[in-house]
Amino acid sequence: MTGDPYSSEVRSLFKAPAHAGSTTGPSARIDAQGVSVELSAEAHDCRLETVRFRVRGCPHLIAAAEVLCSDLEGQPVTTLESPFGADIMRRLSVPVEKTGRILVLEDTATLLARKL
Amino acid sequence: MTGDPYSSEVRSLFKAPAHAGSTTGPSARIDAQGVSVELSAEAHDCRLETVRFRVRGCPHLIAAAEVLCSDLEGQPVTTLESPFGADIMRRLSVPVEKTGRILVLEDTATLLARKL
Amino acid sequence: MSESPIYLDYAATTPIDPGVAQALSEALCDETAIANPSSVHRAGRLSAARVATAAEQVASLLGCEPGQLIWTSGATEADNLAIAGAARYRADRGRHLVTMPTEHKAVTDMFQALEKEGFDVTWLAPGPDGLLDIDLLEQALTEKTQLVSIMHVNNETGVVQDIEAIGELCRSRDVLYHVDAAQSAGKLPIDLRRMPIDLLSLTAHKFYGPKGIGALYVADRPGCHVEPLLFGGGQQRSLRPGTLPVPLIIALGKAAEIARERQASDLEHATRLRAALWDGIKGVEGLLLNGHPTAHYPGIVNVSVGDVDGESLLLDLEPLCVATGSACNSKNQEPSYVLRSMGRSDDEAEGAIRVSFGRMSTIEDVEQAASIYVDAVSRLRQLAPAA
Amino acid sequence: MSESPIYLDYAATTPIDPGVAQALSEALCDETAIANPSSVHRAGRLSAARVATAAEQVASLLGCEPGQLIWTSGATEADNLAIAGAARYRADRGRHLVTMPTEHKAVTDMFQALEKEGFDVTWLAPGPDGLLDIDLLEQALTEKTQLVSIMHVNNETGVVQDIEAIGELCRSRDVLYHVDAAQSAGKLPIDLRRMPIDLLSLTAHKFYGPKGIGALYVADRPGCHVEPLLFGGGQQRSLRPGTLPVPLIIALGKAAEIARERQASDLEHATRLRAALWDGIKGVEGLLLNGHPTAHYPGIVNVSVGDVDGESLLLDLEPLCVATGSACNSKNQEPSYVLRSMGRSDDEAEGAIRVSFGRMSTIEDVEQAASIYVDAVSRLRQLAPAA
Ligand SMILES: Cc1ncc(COP(=O)(O)O)c(C=O)c1O
Ligand SMILES: Cc1ncc(COP(=O)(O)O)c(C=O)c1O
Ligand code: FES
Ligand code: FES
Repeated sequence: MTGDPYSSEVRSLFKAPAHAGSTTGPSARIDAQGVSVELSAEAHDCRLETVRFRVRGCPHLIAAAEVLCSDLEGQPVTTLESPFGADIMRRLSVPVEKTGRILVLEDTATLLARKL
Repeated sequence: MTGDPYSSEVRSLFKAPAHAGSTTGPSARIDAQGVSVELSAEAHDCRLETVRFRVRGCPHLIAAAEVLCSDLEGQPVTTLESPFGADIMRRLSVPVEKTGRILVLEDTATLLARKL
Repeated sequence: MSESPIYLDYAATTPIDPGVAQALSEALCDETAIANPSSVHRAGRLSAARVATAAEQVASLLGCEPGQLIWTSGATEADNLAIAGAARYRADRGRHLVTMPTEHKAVTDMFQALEKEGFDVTWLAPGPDGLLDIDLLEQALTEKTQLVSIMHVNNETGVVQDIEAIGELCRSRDVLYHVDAAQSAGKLPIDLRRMPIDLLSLTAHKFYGPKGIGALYVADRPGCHVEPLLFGGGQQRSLRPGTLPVPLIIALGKAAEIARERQASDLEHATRLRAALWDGIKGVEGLLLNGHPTAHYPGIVNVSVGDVDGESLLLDLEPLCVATGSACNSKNQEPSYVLRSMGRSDDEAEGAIRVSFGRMSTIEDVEQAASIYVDAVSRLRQLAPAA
Repeated sequence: MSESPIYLDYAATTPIDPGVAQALSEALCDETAIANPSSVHRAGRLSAARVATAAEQVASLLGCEPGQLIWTSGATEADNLAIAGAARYRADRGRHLVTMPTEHKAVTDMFQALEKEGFDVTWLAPGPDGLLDIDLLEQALTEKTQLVSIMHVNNETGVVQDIEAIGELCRSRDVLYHVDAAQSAGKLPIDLRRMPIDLLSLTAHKFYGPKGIGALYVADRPGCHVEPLLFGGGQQRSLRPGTLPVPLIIALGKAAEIARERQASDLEHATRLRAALWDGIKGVEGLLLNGHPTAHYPGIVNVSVGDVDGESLLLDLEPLCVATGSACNSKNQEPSYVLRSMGRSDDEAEGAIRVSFGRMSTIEDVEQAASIYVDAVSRLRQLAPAA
């Protein structure tokens, strides 16, 4: 009942998400669970160079997308397919009832991997 | 719900009843309605000279007995038998639910008249 | 989070008026307000006199008699007592009741409990502007109908129902009429001498009084009575027992007195703020006003955009303290049942924001609110994938 | 009537502690206590934090967890919620309940209402000293019994029941045990970690807090649950809806905190005053102590003389503010049902006077009370006809 539902990390990621937007590379989008997630990336030599997101959804999802994009840059393209959801949820203290939305983010990343 | 249940007249008669006590003359007593009333009087030439009361009962009854005794002094003995109850109840704003007790006072006076 | 909050959630609860706060603080330690007013001793009689004065103040705000008021812990209890109390009292005559899905939960949840008890409830849907079509009500009334409960000002949208017309219809059919006036008492004119209303609920904390005290008006008419919900020491003619909270009642009386004096100027002030707020936000593309363009209390403005997430919008609106849906429902993230029953889509209802203000609000508050709202919608739209 | 009143009716309601009054006054206008704690915005979260702190304070007075408390408008509502709520929740398992006729009306009237609903209630008579004979309770418990409600300190006599022994017996039979602790919370040690109690009611205004706020403790055990009496906005897990009265809850928390610190010295003080009072009146011929000579809370002294009228006695005791019977019953002049069930005659019950005192009372108060009492009895005896 008490307590801020958002950690200060979630708050600052939500307020100023450095990776919001899109790239000139391929993009993937999923609309489900009441949210829309779009990811796009530019890759070189099987490495993700720029990753951007667009989200219509709650602050946790926006923060999660921001964390994901910033983590992905510099990683091999295949990282997109790794199951990062649980990790991000822990790191950002995402409430369990939002698991579905984080999975949409995961699925979108997987979809993007196939397009790269 | 608000309001003092006792008028200032009732309060002062109750606090300092000048006619409390008994006389050397005849007395009458009735125990009824949860109260006890005793009246005694000395009469000369069919006139009440001294009238006194003893009461175990509520403040209204004590005040009424006091008013009665002080009114009776100097009156013909037959006044004891007049129906004074309603008058006193009005004068002292006695709540209606106490009518029965005032009637005990009236009855005691009538009883006393027969003894004088 | 460092900016100081701008409180625009008056429909959830208002700040207390300084005059009321002072009256309450003084009463706490005042010899004439300490005792239990049921006690016959002198201190008790003094307390009872203070309660009597407060009852007169509330009665004169509403245009009723002091003896027609029952003190409660707030509007939830007053609503419950009115509805369950009257329904059960008149159950022998019939078990049909009428209300609307746009009522406050204190009303709808009580009706749902009565449905489980075997009462038959007709739920009248509002128009898209939140108003009741009175013909629908007329059609709903049957020989069995005993009670109609339709609120004055809606807590989510500010929509004002025509309580006089509803009351007249009810009275002509010998049906009791209950009004939840939690959002209107002290803010809009109510005159129970003139208005055909049988039961009316209010709560102090919606008109600058303290939280935890309210009242139910019960008309002095044959057939108009409530059965108690609580049982105990016989206070308030056994209709609502418990030691009377004298200082809270004094404060409610004071709030009523101040409200009566300030009603017109408060309303003017709210109207001015509403205009400023609306001016600031009306340019937002796709903006929907949830409510009625004219039949409204000006201090509540509820708007939707269908294409942004409500939760993100609320966070982006900080430091504004505003509501999505009604205060009571804000913990569960379901779209407002009030807006849904007015025909809004899930997305529209979810993105709805209620801005509510009053006596202590300033033009600057609402101007800032407008600009923060415009910026937030625009940012979240940019953040989202194309439609 | 010109002498200033001497308030000795603490069992009806206590004056507020200055520290509590200050906490409440400050909270009224404090930004962190204005909003509805159900609101998700920042102001709402601040309010919710204040409520959480108060819950910790009350919980630490009682030795329970903050989450086990439900805020109510007072002990009447807490008693009603505990009794009706638990009885209805467990009605499927059995419909037998046990209580005593010496309970407060908030308990007895609720049980009577349940009797009308079809519950079967056993009323255990006290001994002449007001105490329950635990063997009687043991005999009364059946396979069907679901709830026992027996208070801690009696409001008329100060008699203290052995709630631990009662609780142990109930627990061994899987029967819920409710304690009305309105007169003991904050005054006598209560440790819910140790005591086998399932439901416990309290009200702030009996231990120097404000009127209009109380709490119900509900143990966290399988089978221990209450159905709500009020329906509405979902607050307090829907067990008791309505906007939380944050400043009142803060004040209750403060009262609990102060009570915890002062419990031992308050009790010592009351014991001293009781001794002084008793010393002053014990010489009155025919004086009866209504209650138990040792199993009592010292701050309540109830005495009878059978041969004077109660109403006249009360008036003659002015400027003492004391009670005949319990506060709630004082308007109707019937002899106390509590004293009657302890075997007192109508006359003895009618002439009973309850003197109750506490933290702010002085030795002079009770010494004056004693001498006024002695004089009044003597004057009224002189005024009465010989026995
Ligand atoms: C329309 C309406 N009815 C009833 C209530 C309940 O009032 P309270 O929370 O004071 O019990 C509220 C406010 O919460 C309300 O807005
Ligand atoms: C033993 C007991 N239980 C319950 C109550 C009811 O408390 P309240 O009047 O605060 O509802 C009281 C006091 O009136 C009491 O003394
Ligand atoms: S708007 Fe009132 S508690 Fe919900
Ligand atoms: S003693 Fe509490 S109201 Fe009766």
